[in-house]
Amino acid sequence: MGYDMELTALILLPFFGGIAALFAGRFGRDAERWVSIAALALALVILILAFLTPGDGRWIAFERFDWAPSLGMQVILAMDGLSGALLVVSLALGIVSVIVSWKITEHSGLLNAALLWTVAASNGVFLSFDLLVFAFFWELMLVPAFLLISVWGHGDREAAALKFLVFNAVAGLGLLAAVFYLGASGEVVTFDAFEVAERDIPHGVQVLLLLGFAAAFLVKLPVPPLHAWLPDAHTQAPTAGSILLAGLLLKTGAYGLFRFPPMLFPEGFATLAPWGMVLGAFGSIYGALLACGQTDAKRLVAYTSVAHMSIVLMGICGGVYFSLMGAGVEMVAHAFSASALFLLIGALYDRTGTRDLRELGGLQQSAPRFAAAFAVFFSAALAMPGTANFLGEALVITGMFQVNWIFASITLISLVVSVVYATRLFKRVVFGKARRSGVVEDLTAREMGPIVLLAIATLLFGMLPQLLMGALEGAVTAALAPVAGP
Amino acid sequence: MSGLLALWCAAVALACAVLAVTRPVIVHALIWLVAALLSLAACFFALGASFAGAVQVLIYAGAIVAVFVFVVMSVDTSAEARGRERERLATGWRRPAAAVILVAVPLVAGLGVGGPALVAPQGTAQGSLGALLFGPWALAIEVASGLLLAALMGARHLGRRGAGE
Amino acid sequence: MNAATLSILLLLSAGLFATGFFGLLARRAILFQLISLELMLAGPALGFIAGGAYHGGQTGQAMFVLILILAAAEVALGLALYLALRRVADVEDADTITRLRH
Amino acid sequence: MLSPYLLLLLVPSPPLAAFLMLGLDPFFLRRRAVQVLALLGGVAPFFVMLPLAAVCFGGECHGVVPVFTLAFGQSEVALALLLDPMSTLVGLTVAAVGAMVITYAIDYMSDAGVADLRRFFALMNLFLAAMLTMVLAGDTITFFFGWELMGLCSFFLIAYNTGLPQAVAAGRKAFIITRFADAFLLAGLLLLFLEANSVRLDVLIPAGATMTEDRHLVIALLLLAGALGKSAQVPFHTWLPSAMAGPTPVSALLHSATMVAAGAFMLARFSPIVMSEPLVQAIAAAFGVGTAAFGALSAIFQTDVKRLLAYSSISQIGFMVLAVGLGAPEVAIGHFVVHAMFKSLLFLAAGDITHGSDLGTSMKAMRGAARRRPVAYVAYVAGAASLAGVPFITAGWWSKEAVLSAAWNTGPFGIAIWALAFLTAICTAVYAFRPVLEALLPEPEHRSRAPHGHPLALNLHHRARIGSGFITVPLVVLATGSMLGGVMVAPIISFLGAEVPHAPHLPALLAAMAPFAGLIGAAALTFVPSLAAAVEGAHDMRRPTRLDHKFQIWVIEPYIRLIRWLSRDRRPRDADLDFERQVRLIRWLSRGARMDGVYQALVVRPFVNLVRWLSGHRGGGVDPVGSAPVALALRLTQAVVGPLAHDRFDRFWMRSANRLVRIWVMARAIQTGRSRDYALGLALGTAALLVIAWGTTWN
Repeated sequence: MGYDMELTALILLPFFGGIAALFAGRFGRDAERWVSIAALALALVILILAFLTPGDGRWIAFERFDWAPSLGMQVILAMDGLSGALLVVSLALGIVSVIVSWKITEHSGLLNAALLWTVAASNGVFLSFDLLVFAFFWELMLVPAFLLISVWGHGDREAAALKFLVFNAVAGLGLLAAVFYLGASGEVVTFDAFEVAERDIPHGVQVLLLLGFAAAFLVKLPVPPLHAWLPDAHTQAPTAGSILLAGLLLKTGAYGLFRFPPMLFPEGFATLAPWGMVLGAFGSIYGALLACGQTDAKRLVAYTSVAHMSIVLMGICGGVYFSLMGAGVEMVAHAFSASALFLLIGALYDRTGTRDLRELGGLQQSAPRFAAAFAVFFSAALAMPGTANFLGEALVITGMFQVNWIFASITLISLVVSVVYATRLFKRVVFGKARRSGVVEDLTAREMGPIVLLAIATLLFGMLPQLLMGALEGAVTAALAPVAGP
Repeated sequence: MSGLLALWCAAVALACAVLAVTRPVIVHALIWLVAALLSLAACFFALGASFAGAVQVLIYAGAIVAVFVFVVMSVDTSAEARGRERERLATGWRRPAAAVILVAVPLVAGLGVGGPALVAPQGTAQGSLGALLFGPWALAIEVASGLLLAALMGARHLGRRGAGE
Repeated sequence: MNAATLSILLLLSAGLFATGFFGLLARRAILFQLISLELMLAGPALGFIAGGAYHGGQTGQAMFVLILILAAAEVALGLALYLALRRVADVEDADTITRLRH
Repeated sequence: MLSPYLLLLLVPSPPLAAFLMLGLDPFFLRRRAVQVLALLGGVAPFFVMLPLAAVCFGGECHGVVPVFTLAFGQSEVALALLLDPMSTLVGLTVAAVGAMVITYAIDYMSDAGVADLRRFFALMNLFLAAMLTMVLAGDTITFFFGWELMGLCSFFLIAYNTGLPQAVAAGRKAFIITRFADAFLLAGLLLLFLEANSVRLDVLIPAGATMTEDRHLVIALLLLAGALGKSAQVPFHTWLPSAMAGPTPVSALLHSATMVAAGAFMLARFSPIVMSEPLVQAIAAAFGVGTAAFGALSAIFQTDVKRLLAYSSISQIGFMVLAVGLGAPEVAIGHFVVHAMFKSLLFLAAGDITHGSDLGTSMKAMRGAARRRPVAYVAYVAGAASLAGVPFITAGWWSKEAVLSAAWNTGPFGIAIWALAFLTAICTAVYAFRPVLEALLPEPEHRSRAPHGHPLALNLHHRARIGSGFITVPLVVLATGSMLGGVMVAPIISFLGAEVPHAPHLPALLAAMAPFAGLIGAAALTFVPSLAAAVEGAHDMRRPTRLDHKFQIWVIEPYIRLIRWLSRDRRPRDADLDFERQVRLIRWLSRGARMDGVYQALVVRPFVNLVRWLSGHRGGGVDPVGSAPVALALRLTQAVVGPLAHDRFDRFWMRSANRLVRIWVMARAIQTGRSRDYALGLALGTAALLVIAWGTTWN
């Protein structure tokens, strides 16, 4: 494949779009928003074109150019189905988040810039195969997200933003240390993941390095007991921030875990994978239980994210075809369904000024469209067959049955508990009588747009899973090969 | 003979000076200052420095003191002002006196005890003062004139009505 | 003129200087301080003249001329300052002018 | 040429389309349009099923319509719809019952607001589509899809009266319990998939049946557990009576013919797997007959018609599970078909009779039915007769007789089961006829506002307005089916490829007598005032009046003797204690063996406590695991950074700086701003210089 710039464009377009949005506000009303949407839509078009051009088997697109060759630094961007799917998610959610924050006028240029930079950085994470560049994007992601929470958040936003930053930055150090070791330990200094993967690293070192990588990934995922930043960040973040957090940032953790440990440290991964499954199993139950106990709707959804991402962790660590495929599907599905729930709760908060489940209610009577939207994503949250979430979880359970039936049973239990919290959320928000909120205005056309988009995505991938699973096939077999191989 | 006269005149000047700095009334102090300066002029004449003596009389006792007199005319000379001056002097003389002694003792002692052996006198003055001043000392004179000019301008500036207001 | 006379003259000139110095330190009225300054200048003048007479050169008188110029400049400026102070702040006590401190 | 089986795709499509039109709110619809759409969606599947059934009865009854194929990994997952005798029969039944119920609901729900109407019919249609999909599914994924979708719809439909907390709670309860059972089913299906490497039923079931490993037992047990939960069998039965908080058509569709019966259908569908494991078979039979007996006993003492019918459903589906357990899934399907007809008929008729009553769906609301709603009453009598199994003229007798005969023919254990089932049949007749007889009683005098009105009465609609055809036609059709459907039972069973079991004459005769014995019992419970009061009183947790003497001797006395014998009680008899025991028994039975309380104590309370503990109530910390690393980090900071916080270097520098400041302050005192003081300083400096000069140069 020739030297193309499409992958670079996928990172740079949102980035420069963000800079443009920063200043676009003075050229007209809503100009910064239209600029943002245009940049993301253009990137989406480029991405789709990249999908349509034939790749070279494993990779849909591949780019490599030198940056500082003497230091072994180069830019390697590669996209396969997994990254491609996540890029679609990130660009789509970027557009959604811009639309969702349409009415925020405070520093709106910077807001749109922060949204776009988050998208740009996570795109970088999804594409980079030079470990140093990967780590660079990994840390870069924190900055706009921190801004999003601390500037436009609610309540105790500074504390939440700081918690988010401290957790992720400290964990990122593990990644950075491991990357530096990997880069410097060979005969030639290189951070090329493909070259590093060829090396024979002693087993003990592999385990240590994997722990460094895992620290960053597990905190971002997040899996209990490292999840404490997530509920606060989600609760205090603005709606757009929550959407990007749930849809993108968590996925970068899962993506990293999916991609790098099996590729770089196959033996070490095999050693640690059972512990990962234990963590995941614990987290899936723990997150679900805590979700049952929340009174803040956003916190509830945040804890369901913990539970679902724990299932993803379990799937990745399961290391068999079904569980890996399930983890991949669940990642994408959760990005859509959780963002949609955050969007809905955010819209409700805009109308009523509260997210307290004890004060909400009666949506069914006052806002039937709102209730219907809630019903769709409520079904997704509890993994109703027909939604992509079910597909993901069922595949993980299938894989778990191949690995160890105890983990499968625990996942099934978390499925049952998911009904408890989902119906609780639904009961408190949609059913009953309006306690404090009064009559709630129904969803507007601008809010319906993203919701319909997300609903279609959730149901489409649930009903026609071949679309998604075909794309993930390559990444899954690649993650499978080192573990299963000789 | 001339030496004794010079000594006498110098001693009188010192006495007048002491009186000048201790009078509570400014006019008295000024008179004693004039007396001291005139005694010094006499001393200079006795020492054979007639130019210096003449200049001393003209400029010091004449011009400078005249200026003083102009200024003194505006000074408050009431009884209470006099009393205040006397009281100030009565209460605050010890520390200055101690300081002066501190300065004077090494000065005098340095002059008197173990001083350099004095070169033998070489008779009366030789050569002309004018040749000296406008020859080798021309630069010093120029500097001094610059100083005078500066002082003149400063005085003019300060004396301008409304300068400081 | 012998060395003893010179020594005594020098002592007297030192006395003049010290007297002026004493006056400068002890008096608070600015005019008295100016008078004291005149005396302080007169002391060295005597010393120079005496030295010049003893050594028999013109340099003593030359130095006296310089001192004289200095004294004239000083008096001109001092009195101008005194008048300015009187006019602006009605000050005649040197101790009340302490703005240097700040 | 297109295969006729492609029509299968059209079976669930109309209700699905109706759901999309009604539910997704793409455009504004008037009330009449909503009703027309709902009716079209609800009735169309039946007319699509008819030609398919014709093809099937014609003999070509094995069609698979692949929908699409998923390739992942080494496995291929082919989604398909399947037409075989079982799916044809059940599909036809479901489509027919669904059509009837939706027709009935058009009138029944006509008072609801347009938005609520849309929601109601959208969900009803979705439910119907889900059930049809499940029935016609040719693979486990489609099967489970329909299965779960039904659970979801049941949640929304039971909680249809969203303002009513108990309706919402009932919906949640139903959803959570069925989801719990579904987890078993899902596990079973996934394991089956891993075993057979296929999801197609026609591949998977034979493959599953030939497995001879331990896994087989596990899978069979998992499937059984899933079926028990969905079918509200003991011990999962508690959600069904509560679910009666939903509107009557919902109960008629979900909780008589379709959703709860889906468990029995699933067992029949997977019977090759379940039946090849004798242990599972025995367990199924035991649970089936136990549930049947328990449900019948509980139903007897109900004072609410809908709850009575709910327990009746539990009991009847117990018969179906029993049939599967006895190795006769075809008989179970036969009973399924018949039960679907008469149970929905009973619900619909009872709903029509009690509609608009201040007493809600209480038994008392049945009074005067013969006069007020003669058609509905006659229909109810027909349904009740079928439920009780009046011989020859009702369909219920034929199918129940088949079940009983199958039990009798199984062997010595079978006879025990038969005996239990026979007693159950008597109880069934008792509760079946109770509302019928209650209706003969005169109406209560003042029907205006009962102070303790049924809570459901809050949301009552008044008399139907649309035209009674929408109510009458379903009632008449279903009543006809319930009576004459009996002639179909034998053909159905043989169509499914089995022999109709025949018992010897004696048990058959006994079974035929059961309805009449039950009728006497029902009459006693209805017309003997003291007994009626006892049932009423026990239910209301009040102390009952003294029971009738005969009833005392024949029913209560043996029970008390049994209790005394079991508890080794040798003390003299105490009349008050005996009463207490009687009341307790009735109360226990009328509340479904208090399983709710057991769940509350064993599952709900600990779960809630755990959750509350984890969320920071009850002495726990908020999110203990999540806050542990934070607390650890803080502790670490205190231990390591704390001492360093008082930095010694820093302290040194600060002290020096302070000292400097102090020196500066002192030095500043010298600076008075007075020229005299500076002169003094000059003097001192000069003095010092002179002293130095004296000490150096001049020496």
